[in-house]
Amino acid sequence: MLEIRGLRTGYGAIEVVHGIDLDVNEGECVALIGANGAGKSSTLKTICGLLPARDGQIRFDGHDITNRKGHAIVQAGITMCPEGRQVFPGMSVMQNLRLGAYARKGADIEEMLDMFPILRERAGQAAGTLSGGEQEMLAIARALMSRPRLCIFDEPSLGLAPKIVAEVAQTIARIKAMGMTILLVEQNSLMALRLADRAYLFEAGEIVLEGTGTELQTHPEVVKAYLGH
Amino acid sequence: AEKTLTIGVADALTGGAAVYGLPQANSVEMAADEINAAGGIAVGDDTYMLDVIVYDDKANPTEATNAVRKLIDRDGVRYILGFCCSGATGAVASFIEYEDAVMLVGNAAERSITTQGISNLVRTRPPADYTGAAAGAFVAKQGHKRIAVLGALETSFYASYVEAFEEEFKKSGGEVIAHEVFASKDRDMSPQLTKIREMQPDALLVVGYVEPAAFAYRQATELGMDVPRYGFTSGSEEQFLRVASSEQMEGVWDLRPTELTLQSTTDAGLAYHANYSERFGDAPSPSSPYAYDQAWALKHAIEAAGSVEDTEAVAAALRELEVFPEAVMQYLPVEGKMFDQNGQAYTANGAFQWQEGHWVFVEELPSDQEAYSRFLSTVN
Amino acid sequence: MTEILQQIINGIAIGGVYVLIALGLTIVFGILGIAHFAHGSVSMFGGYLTFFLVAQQGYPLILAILVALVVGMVLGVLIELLAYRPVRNANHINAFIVALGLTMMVEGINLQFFGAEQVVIPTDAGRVFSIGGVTLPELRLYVILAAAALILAMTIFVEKTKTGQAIRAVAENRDAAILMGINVQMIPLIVFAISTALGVAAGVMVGSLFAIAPGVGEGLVVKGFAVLILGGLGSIPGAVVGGIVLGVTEALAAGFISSAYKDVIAFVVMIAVLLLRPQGLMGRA
Amino acid sequence: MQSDILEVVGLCKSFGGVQALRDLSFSIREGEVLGLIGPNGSGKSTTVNLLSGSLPPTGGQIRLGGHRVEALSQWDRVAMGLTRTYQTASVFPEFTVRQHVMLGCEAHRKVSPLAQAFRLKRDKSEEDRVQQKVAQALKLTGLEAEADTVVGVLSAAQQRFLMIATALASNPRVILLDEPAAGMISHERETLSGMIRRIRDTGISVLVIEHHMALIMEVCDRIVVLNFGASIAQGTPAQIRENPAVIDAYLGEAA
Amino acid sequence: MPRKQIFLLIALAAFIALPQLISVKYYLHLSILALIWVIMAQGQNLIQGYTGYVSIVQAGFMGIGAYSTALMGSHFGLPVTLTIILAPLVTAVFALATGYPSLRVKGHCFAIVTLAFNMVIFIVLLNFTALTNGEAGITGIPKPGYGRGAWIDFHDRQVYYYFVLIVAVAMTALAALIVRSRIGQILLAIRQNEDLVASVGVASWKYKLFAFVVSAMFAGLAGALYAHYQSFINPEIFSVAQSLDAILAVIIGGSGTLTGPVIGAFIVVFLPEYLRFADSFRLILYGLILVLATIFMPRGIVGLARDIASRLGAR
Ligand SMILES: Nc1ncnc2c1ncn2[C@@H]1O[C@H](COP(=O)(O)OP(=O)(O)OP(=O)(O)O)[C@@H](O)[C@H]1O
Ligand SMILES: Nc1ncnc2c1ncn2[C@@H]1O[C@H](COP(=O)(O)OP(=O)(O)OP(=O)(O)O)[C@@H](O)[C@H]1O
Ligand SMILES: [Mg+2]
Ligand SMILES: [Mg+2]
Repeated sequence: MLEIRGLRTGYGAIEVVHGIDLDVNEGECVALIGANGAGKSSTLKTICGLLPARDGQIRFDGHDITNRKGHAIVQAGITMCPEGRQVFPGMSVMQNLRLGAYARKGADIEEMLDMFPILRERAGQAAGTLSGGEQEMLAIARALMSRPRLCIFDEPSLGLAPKIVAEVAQTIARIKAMGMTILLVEQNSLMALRLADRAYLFEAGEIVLEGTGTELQTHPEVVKAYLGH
Repeated sequence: AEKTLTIGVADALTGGAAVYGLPQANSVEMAADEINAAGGIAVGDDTYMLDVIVYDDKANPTEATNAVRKLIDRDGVRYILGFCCSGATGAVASFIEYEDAVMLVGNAAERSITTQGISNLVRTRPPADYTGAAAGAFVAKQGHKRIAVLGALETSFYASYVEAFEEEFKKSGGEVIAHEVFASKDRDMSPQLTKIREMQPDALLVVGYVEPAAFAYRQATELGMDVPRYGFTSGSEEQFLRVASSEQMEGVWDLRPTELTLQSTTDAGLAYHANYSERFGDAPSPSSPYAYDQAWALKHAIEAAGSVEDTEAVAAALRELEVFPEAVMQYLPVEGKMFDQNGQAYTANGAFQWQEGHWVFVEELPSDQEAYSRFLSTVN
Repeated sequence: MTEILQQIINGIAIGGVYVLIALGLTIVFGILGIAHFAHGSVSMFGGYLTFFLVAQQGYPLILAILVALVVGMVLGVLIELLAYRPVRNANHINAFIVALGLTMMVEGINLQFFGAEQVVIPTDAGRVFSIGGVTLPELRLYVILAAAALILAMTIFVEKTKTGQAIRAVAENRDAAILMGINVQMIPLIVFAISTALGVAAGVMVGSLFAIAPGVGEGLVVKGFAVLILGGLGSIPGAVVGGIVLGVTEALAAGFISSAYKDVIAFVVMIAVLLLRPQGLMGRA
Repeated sequence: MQSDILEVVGLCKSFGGVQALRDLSFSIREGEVLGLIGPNGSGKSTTVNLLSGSLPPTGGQIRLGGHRVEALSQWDRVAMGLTRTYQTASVFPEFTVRQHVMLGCEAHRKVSPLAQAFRLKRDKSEEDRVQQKVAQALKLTGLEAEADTVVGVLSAAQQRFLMIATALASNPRVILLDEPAAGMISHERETLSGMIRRIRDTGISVLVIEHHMALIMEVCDRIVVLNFGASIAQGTPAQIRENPAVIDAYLGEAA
Repeated sequence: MPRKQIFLLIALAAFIALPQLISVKYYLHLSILALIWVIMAQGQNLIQGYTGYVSIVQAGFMGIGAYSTALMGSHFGLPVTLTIILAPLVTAVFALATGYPSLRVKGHCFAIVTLAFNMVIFIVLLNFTALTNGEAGITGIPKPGYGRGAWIDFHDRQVYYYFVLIVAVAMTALAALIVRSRIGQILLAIRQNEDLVASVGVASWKYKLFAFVVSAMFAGLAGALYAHYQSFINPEIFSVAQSLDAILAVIIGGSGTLTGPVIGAFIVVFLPEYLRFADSFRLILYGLILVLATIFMPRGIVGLARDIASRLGAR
């Protein structure tokens, strides 16, 4: 469904992703793992049109979406749940959810509230005053509001309490079970690899390893650098 | 032989003061063309045709200094006209004494410009207190005792008008009960007027540029004040009618130099009005002839001095000049001369009243230019 | 008592104008973080244009205002596209310099087209209402009502419409807004169109109630920024409260303390508010 | 047994209606690593903000080495030996690493910058001391090789180490680390935990906030658990791990 | 850095030779104004370029310096050289009083609060006529020295040029001293991340206030030199528009550099003069040049020059 070939991207004079190839098939959950600053978020940003690609191609459903405008990519069916949650802090939970459906007609907020009951309780509250875990739920719900065909998560467990991390992992597993295609970036490599069908290992802007989730969980290099402790 | 004499104009062409500066610059250009058409300036065997360079000073002292420096140092100009605004004029006046040049000041009315004894400077517009004293006597004669002043009192020539007014007014037992201020950019005077309304004065005196003053008259009626209104604004009918209706203006007095109004003027004035309107598509501002008269005064002085190079002689000739027929303003000579020894000219002062849509010249204000001229020599 | 009441009424009319100017500034600031200094001059352009259409082309007032609104909106959009967009990623000071340059240009254009004379938009609202010694000219009443209607419309637009919500979203988090599928290239254009429309409305009010002349726009924009600070940067209710407070403070200062120093007093009030509440009257901490 | 270097007694903080901290008391002993954990929004960062002086408390006392400090400014507290890092990497991006760390020495310099600027006073021994301090801080944080690199191009983890190095340069007695490992991968976390222990070994007390339990359990001598702005448990890592209230509020069943 | 020193020496030599090279005195006049603006711009650069706080009150401080030197001379009969030295100190007192409230806010708020202070200063200069003589201004401000015809006659523009040149060089050197010291480092730190400054144990407000007051003193000194050069001052000269010019000088030249303000000052003085040919279009043209310059040279002339130099160096 998503094909990336030879993608390069960067900021200013610095290139941070040096030509990567990556595929996500329909209905699959693919994880990207790797060190801090390896270029995972930058790759995701480039897919979503937040960062221009310098070279290479991104194809979605066979159509070239490289360097299309961000809103056009959303309309094509890709949504991202960004790093650090990025809710609209001054707006209420409801307003945040409605904005999730901005790119399409109608909105099935009820469905989302059923899926995340905690959000129903907080419906009128300003999103900025939610706890970190609640904000993460809101960000996920908001992303799902656009009925994406590919949903991208960038470090959904970052900075969350262990208990909440477990909840988020369950939520993603649920979404996956619903048949959604998922691209997941996680520092919490163990969680990512458990959820993923396939995974890629990033190092310094390049993909150095590729395999199924279970394969990588036992790969000695991965165990040493990312699963240790 | 036919030669060219370049003269310079430094005046406000942009910014808030352009209302005064632009018409002055226009009228100098018009006068230059008229002088050229009438055969130029005759000096010995030569006739000089005038060429005018105009620079914008934005009424800003630094800009004015730069403009005049450029005129003198770079363009080689010796005669500089224009000058509508006191600040810019003061800046130039502070160094012009040491230059090989003659400066002719127009509408800038700050008194100190002609009290410093600058020999190469003359001014066509009389200082405001010269008119203010006459106005004070006139208002007192109307029988008012308590008068409230509203005006641009931070501008010293308006302040000096009020000061002279107050002095005369007190002589007959009157009292000024309020000195309220508006800034030149203010257009909402209702707070000040509301305050004045509570004091219940016998009359109101509005002193300031036309633009805000017109609003003061209008807002006074809107606040239901129906006391007699006097003023010192020198605005034309058009200028007032843009702001206030004729009914709102009815009965307002303007006590000022007899500047250009169609009722008060001479044939020269009527011709000026017609020519200017035709050339620039707009009626001339009442004060613009101060600059027009500068150009003609310069022509006569140069011819009298018999030299364009000798600026000292031209400056001296200006002070010896008699009032000439082309003058648009009605100058009152001092000892037979247009400019007194301070380089100051005087016009008659008049009481004008708004009657059914027009400024009507009612009477001349008693003005003693000879006495004022003596007084001016003692200042500073 | 009537005096105080009268002064408050005097202040509300001018306060309404301040509110409109400040609203235009505040949405631009909220979305783009730009101190749009040229806003005052653009407003005056709208006022001048209305005057020109009414007084010289004989348009009926309402039609003239509509035309001026449309032209103003186009101008606003052009300003965003040609001047502010190229400096979006640079330092904010650079955008401020661009705003200064624009101010000079628009002031210069106004002068070229409309001259240096002050201009008053003619209206036939000449009546004066008087209740118990407090007077209210018809025109001021209209201005207050029109300002109130525009404020209401603006609030409804931002709170209730999809586009309004998109604008808020971009203001709060631009990148997240892109991920919602909002066309963030369009939003600044819409914002500038709205901002300029509000500005033109303010320009028409100033032009009919008071006058348009060179330099008036700059004075207004400074007051507009003072309102923003007073009310809280980027806050719409803040702009409304701040504008009325500033207008009434000026009137009371001129009426009861000193007319010469009324602006000084207004600024001192602004600075005092800032010392006590650095986020402004309605701003979030 | 060591004495308490930092004592917190009845600390309260509210933001408008939100009661972020209620009557929190705990203390840090000399030369220990104290962990501060708790659910999101339980008030951990707020505690650090109050301790460091970034925010004023609504009530309670903070004692550093026996002196009340809650009314002192942040810089005065740094000068007294209480310093911190931030939850999100917060650095001066245009400086070189060395310049950055040197700025941390301002807190204990004797020659005023004004005197230095106008060459009124020079103190060679101070210059040497500063150089030494910077070298030591760089060594402790493993940034020696990067000394002349511009901060902005450092990796996220290195920027976090730099924050610690700069804090160390100020001669701290207590150093407060707010989620120092956020976003780090395991080998970076190992580097960090080694670093924290070495810092402790130089006699500096450390307060660590973390959500990464393995790290916390490994480096901490004691742990304080917050929930809804109050302490619900204090004890050794082993005690905390088994505490049912902590499991319920924070760790969850998985842990 | 010998290359840098060679460049400096050449620049200095050019400034010293300048009056001999200009035949039209008008340009000498503009050069004097430009040198006065160099002092203004160096001050502005300290607070704006290095500390990151855009102050819009510098012209107001210039006015305080100008009026204080003129009034101390006329009221207390103090010698001109003394009042020129005292003027920045008087300005510093005002800067302390305004800096304290202004520096409590950041970013745009700071800019607008300082702008309000400029307007306050302007209104007071205009309305406090008993002291300032209002709009009409103060005339006949004397020059330093021993009057016309003395062996060094400050009425001679060349003499005044060298006088101002010496002061401008000294003030630029002073600015260099400050920004290269630890104070400069802290100012730069404040610009980059102010919240962090307190956590490294530095009382940032002291340094902000220091930068603000010093920049005001630069402006006050510039005002004093201006007053004695022009012999005339009125409030108009010290209005917000001139404060904006100071900001422009810094941005166009290159903010946060020492050469930038020098170049910027000359541009701000000379460019409008060169645009006089455009007549009433001058304002539009000046505005257009500003907009284009900011868009295409966001880091000022010095930034552009450095880019070009580094690109050439890379080849
Ligand atoms: N806005 C930016 N401007 C400049 N450089 C950036 C920017 N954002 C990221 N970088 C740099 O790009 C590189 C890759 O960053 P990226 O965020 O893609 O990494 P990541 O793999 O997602 O790491 P993390 O685990 O920290 O999220 C890093 O070196 C980072 O410093
Ligand atoms: N400036 C503020 N204004 C209002 N409320 C605040 C502010 N700062 C913190 N809070 C609130 O105080 C509470 C405690 O926040 P704090 O940041 O200390 O949590 P935390 O324990 O550090 O959480 P996390 O683990 O997610 O970082 C939260 O409810 C938060 O919303
Ligand atoms: Mg990332
Ligand atoms: Mg926290």
